Amino acid sequence: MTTLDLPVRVHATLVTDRRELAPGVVLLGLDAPDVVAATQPGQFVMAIPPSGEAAATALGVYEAEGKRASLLFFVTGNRTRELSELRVGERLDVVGPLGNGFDLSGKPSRVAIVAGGVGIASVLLPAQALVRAGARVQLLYGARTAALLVEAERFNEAGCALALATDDGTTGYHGYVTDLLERLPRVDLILACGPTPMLRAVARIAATLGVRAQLSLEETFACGVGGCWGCVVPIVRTSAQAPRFPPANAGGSDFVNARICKEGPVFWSHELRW
Amino acid sequence: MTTLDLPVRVHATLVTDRRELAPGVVLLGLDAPDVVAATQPGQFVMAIPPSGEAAATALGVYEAEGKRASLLFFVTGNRTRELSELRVGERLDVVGPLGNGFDLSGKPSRVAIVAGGVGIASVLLPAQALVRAGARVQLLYGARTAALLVEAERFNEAGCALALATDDGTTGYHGYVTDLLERLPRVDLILACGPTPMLRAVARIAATLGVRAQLSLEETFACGVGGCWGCVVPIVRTSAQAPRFPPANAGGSDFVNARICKEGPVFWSHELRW
Amino acid sequence: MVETKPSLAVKLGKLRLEYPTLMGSGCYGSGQEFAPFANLNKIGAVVLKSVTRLPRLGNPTPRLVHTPAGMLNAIGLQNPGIDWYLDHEVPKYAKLPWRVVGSVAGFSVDDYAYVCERLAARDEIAAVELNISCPNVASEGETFACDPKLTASVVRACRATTDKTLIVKLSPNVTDIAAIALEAEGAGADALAVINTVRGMSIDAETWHPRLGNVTGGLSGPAIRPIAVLAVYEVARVATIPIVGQGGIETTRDALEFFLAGAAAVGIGTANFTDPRIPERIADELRDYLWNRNLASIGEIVGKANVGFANVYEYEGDEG
Amino acid sequence: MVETKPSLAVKLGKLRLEYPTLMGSGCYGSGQEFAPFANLNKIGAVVLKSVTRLPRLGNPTPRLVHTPAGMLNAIGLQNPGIDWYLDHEVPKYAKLPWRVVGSVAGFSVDDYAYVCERLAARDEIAAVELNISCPNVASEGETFACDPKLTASVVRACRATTDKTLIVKLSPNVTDIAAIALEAEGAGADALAVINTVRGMSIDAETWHPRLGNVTGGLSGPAIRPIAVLAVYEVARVATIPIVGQGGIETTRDALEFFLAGAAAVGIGTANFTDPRIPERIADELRDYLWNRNLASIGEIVGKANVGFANVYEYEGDEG
Ligand SMILES: Cc1cc2nc3c(=O)[nH]c(=O)nc-3n(C[C@H](O)[C@H](O)[C@H](O)COP(=O)(O)OP(=O)(O)OC[C@H]3O[C@@H](n4cnc5c(N)ncnc54)[C@H](O)[C@@H]3O)c2cc1C
Ligand SMILES: Cc1cc2nc3c(=O)[nH]c(=O)nc-3n(C[C@H](O)[C@H](O)[C@H](O)COP(=O)(O)OP(=O)(O)OC[C@H]3O[C@@H](n4cnc5c(N)ncnc54)[C@H](O)[C@@H]3O)c2cc1C
Ligand SMILES: Cc1cc2nc3c(=O)[nH]c(=O)nc-3n(C[C@H](O)[C@H](O)[C@H](O)COP(=O)(O)O)c2cc1C
Ligand SMILES: Cc1cc2nc3c(=O)[nH]c(=O)nc-3n(C[C@H](O)[C@H](O)[C@H](O)COP(=O)(O)O)c2cc1C
Ligand code: FES
Ligand code: FES
Repeated sequence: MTTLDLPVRVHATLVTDRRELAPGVVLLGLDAPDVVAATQPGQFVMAIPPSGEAAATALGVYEAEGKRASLLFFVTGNRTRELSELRVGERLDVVGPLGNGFDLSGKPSRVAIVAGGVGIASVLLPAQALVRAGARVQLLYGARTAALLVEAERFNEAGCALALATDDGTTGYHGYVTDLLERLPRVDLILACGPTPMLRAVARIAATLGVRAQLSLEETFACGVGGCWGCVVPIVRTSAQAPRFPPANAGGSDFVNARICKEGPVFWSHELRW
Repeated sequence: MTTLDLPVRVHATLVTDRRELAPGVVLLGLDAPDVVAATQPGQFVMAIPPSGEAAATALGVYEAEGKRASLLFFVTGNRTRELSELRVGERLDVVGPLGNGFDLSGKPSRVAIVAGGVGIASVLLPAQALVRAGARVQLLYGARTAALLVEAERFNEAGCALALATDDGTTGYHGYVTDLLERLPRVDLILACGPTPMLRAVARIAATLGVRAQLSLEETFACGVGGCWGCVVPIVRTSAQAPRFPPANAGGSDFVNARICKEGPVFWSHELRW
Repeated sequence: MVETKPSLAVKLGKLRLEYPTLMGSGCYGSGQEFAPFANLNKIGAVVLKSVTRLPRLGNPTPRLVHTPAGMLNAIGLQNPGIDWYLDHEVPKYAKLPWRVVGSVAGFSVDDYAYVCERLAARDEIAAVELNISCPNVASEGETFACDPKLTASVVRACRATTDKTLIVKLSPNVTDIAAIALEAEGAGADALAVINTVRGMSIDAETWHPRLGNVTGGLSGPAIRPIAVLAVYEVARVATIPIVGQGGIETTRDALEFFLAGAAAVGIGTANFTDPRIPERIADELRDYLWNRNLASIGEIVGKANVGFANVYEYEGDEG
Repeated sequence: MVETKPSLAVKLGKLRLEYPTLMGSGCYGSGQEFAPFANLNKIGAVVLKSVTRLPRLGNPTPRLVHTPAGMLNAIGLQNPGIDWYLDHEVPKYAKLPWRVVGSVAGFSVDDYAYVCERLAARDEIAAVELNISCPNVASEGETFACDPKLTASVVRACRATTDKTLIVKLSPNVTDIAAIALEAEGAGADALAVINTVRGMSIDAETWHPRLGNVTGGLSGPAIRPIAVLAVYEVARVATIPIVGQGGIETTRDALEFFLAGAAAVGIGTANFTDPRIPERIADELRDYLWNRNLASIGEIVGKANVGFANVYEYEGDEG
């Protein structure tokens, strides 16, 4: 058998705690030492539905410390509803961690993290790692309304400066979180996770500012492990993340379709062909 | 609008209590005064799945007293599993009561009730009504194994004499419950609910003994209200229960297909064309 | 600005319905069975169980089996035959405050025309649907909807018998449903019902027996919704007559998929087995949906699915 | 008395597999993607993603959408083309301890024959599957499996290029799948894969956009299982070559439905997206099932569904 990239397996975890952070927003703590040990900031797991009756769900690893990993998610359909109904002591099997997380190797000293809505779930681990490495981290965090700006204080505790924005003005800046990014003093690096329109804005602003940005993308997944080619995004051919099993370059186009689950979910914004 | 037979409606009930009587056997108490008020012994309800994602499930009304009705069921598939996961305080909507229950109008003085497995769920109400009316009631109750002979003491309390049978001999008579029926002193009436092979045996024995029997039949339901003709059983054309919208008598056959949900679920055994 | 309540009314040929919802044939009796717990003031019409020339006992049981997100049925057209039906059943429909649409099934062109004519002649019957797509009869029931020429013959023969609205119900079990739809329209159909059930089968791994007495049956419910939405979309691109879209509609969101794909009205069958309040809920929520979007009538969304790829990034596509 | 462990081995033409399970094309990569958390010692083979003559970028996103008890996909045959594939991918398969079956897609008879010949010539490839039934390409991909004559032409042309086992994958989107199966067998197929995905569509009621970038896609998963079981049953009644039954298999009970309907082996696709341990679980449980029934091999249950109505009461049936 060929050598494998990552020592991932299917992990049987137990729910240790469960909180409803806002209506329809759930934080599930899991007893999952193996997941904690293996997870890099920005990676995700595929949560296997306890009923066995739907596809597994891609969820970012929110916290990972000691034996406890956690998942933070919005209930948007059948599958997240089923996960939201898990109780303390029940079992949840997860595949992972999977994918390529944020690249924090450049030793950035000033970092802006932009999170939109549930995007917050993928940025606590990189924020903690950056603070630990001595960087000054500014979290720009936006949501539809104040109640959905969950876990902001957690980032405060982690040592981040905070700037909040809501679409309806119920808290913080009244408008898009990306507006805050435009006005920020210079940073070395931008990390972002959130809805695609927000990520596009971040990419545009980063290009204008001349700052490199890493974006954690989202797309509907099936396999989550690179087997089905259902989750692609076009990236420039020369990217280090261009898939080893390359998508076609029919007509000699300058881009290739990379799998978000395998080559991502985090990509350099300047390598995306958006 | 034409006049309607029964004042049935959709009832929003709340789960008041929940017990697991044996592995996979659940008793759900419901705050359901309207159901209690309307239910005749042997009727059933269609339980609407809380998720809204499957067909409603036909379940006999087990207990009905004061404001509390209860359902007793075996977890055999998706739908009963979903119902089994309901907790106290949660809501369950039911349609009913529906169907024609046991005919207790003949003032029988000695009655044998034969219950097989989950069939027990449909015979407590008729047992109670008969005892109240002064009849001597003998419950013959069989199951695969002792642990599944749930609620036997409840029938004792209700004033029934009990004879138990298990397929594996773990309790009571070692063999089929219908063997007990053959050896019983003479009764005026037999009521039975359970698996179809058991009901067939009851029908045969009743014919031999010359005792009239009422059988509560089971079949997969879709509508539960007579609208789809999915749940039929052939009965003799002359039965009072022959449907008013009569099934065909192609070729002049002597039977008609009656709907178990509408003309039944209880039928006189001698009118079934088995 | 919309000042009045948005209209949900729809016309299928000459038949005007206050609500764009038809209760699927075979699923709802005549409506009387559901009247105690459903609000039949808020439905468009009930399509009656299909009736044939001669009486039929239907298939042996089991006739129903639940499957993932759906069910298989093989009723086998149990019905008392047109004579008894006209004498004993149809008169009752005169008193009903909701519209009933007759449904005709048969085994020859002549069967269809004969039953259609007699049924359509009755005032109690608002319109007639031709079920040329029942998958659950041993003989050639479904071959009508699987063959463009036979479809045309049946529809033409029935068209000649009545001026009432003629709805032709199509089968998804074909290679090219749009071609059949065109034949039906060309032969005089006023509307198309899309789709009937999808053929299927289930086997019990313990007993090794098929789970249906008839061995095979028809699949309905949410499982088939994507198949039905596509069928409506494909038929809508070629047909000019209204479509009654059906197959797995359980929620307003589901119904909207069908309107956007090109259905003028929707059918609701299996969902009534989940919860009899669903048709009323859909009627109310459709009205809210239109109101919230300042739309005056349901007609404004029919066929409005935006297939222009505006939701995806600019994309060059393939050459190979 | 059975003394040894029941055998799960199966032969598809010349190809002998230890386990009667094939991981569905397009769902499982080459197996390497799943190897970290699935036990690939307990599968029969992996069917590789379909490859075409020229490279293809595939369809715009979204390419996937979850639907009730299933999913729609419209990948659009993204692949690097046969040249790059043979040079860079296929050599890696030499080292894999599991069997890989190549899958060929195309847009002309010549395409199929060309790619089939080059692929089949490689030692790394244990057998070849012809995907003549992909519903997700704008051009004529699926018309091959929808037309008996085209099916025969493709299979005949490919047959001439190789002695390796040739599996032909059929589409459920046809009026008569058995007729197509017979053509494929007559033209030299060694086995039939039944079924590919069912065509479907989904529309977002909020945005009015189709949920797939390609507008339409292929439905897979438990929702289509009854459709697939029937297709296998119908093909098995006419074909004499082995069938790989697939469509919505998630549990051992599901797999057994297919064996009983007449499949010699089963395909597992979408279920791997639910839980990658499913194929191993099915292998173990199939062995237990045979053991508990004193059966020596999986072959003893193939096609053994009892369609003799023994499960229903004596019944006269209809005359009408
Ligand atoms: C790498 C990655 C990381 C992620 N991390 C997180 C995270 O940390 N937290 C988080 O909350 N999310 C995260 N997501 C997103 C998350 O995976 C999705 O929100 C999740 O898949 C939702 O699943 P669902 O079944 O609940 O809802 P959906 O997939 O939205 O829908 C589920 C079902 O509902 C039905 N349905 C839904 N909408 C409609 C409709 N309009 N019409 C008809 N049917 C409909 C369908 O039948 C479908 O099966 C992540 C995604 C990725 C790719
Ligand atoms: C009048 C009447 C009264 C009744 N009263 C009671 C009562 O009081 N208590 C009681 O317990 N029961 C009662 N029943 C029986 C009860 O209605 C059924 O047991 C119930 O419908 C089971 O539903 P289920 O979905 O849990 O399981 P099932 O209907 O057995 O199966 C559910 C699902 O599992 C899947 N499935 C199940 N088996 C298989 C298989 N072998 N292969 C593939 N898929 C499968 C299918 O997808 C199906 O959707 C009554 C029935 C009737 C008609
Ligand atoms: C139990 C049952 C019986 C049916 N009987 C008929 C029938 O007699 N005639 C007919 O045209 N369609 C019949 N159908 C098909 C439905 O009218 C409808 O077209 C199909 O079920 C798809 O819609 P649904 O998913 O909303 O049920 C029947 C469907 C079911 C489930
Ligand atoms: C994401 C995805 C991609 C697929 N790609 C292919 C393909 O490239 N070639 C092919 O023959 N079948 C393809 N299929 C069809 C599957 O191999 C299988 O036949 C079908 O999904 C039914 O089985 P299932 O329900 O077990 O998935 C694909 C299916 C899915 C879900
Ligand atoms: S989800 Fe399958 S390749 Fe990404
Ligand atoms: S279940 Fe519909 S008629 Fe009985």
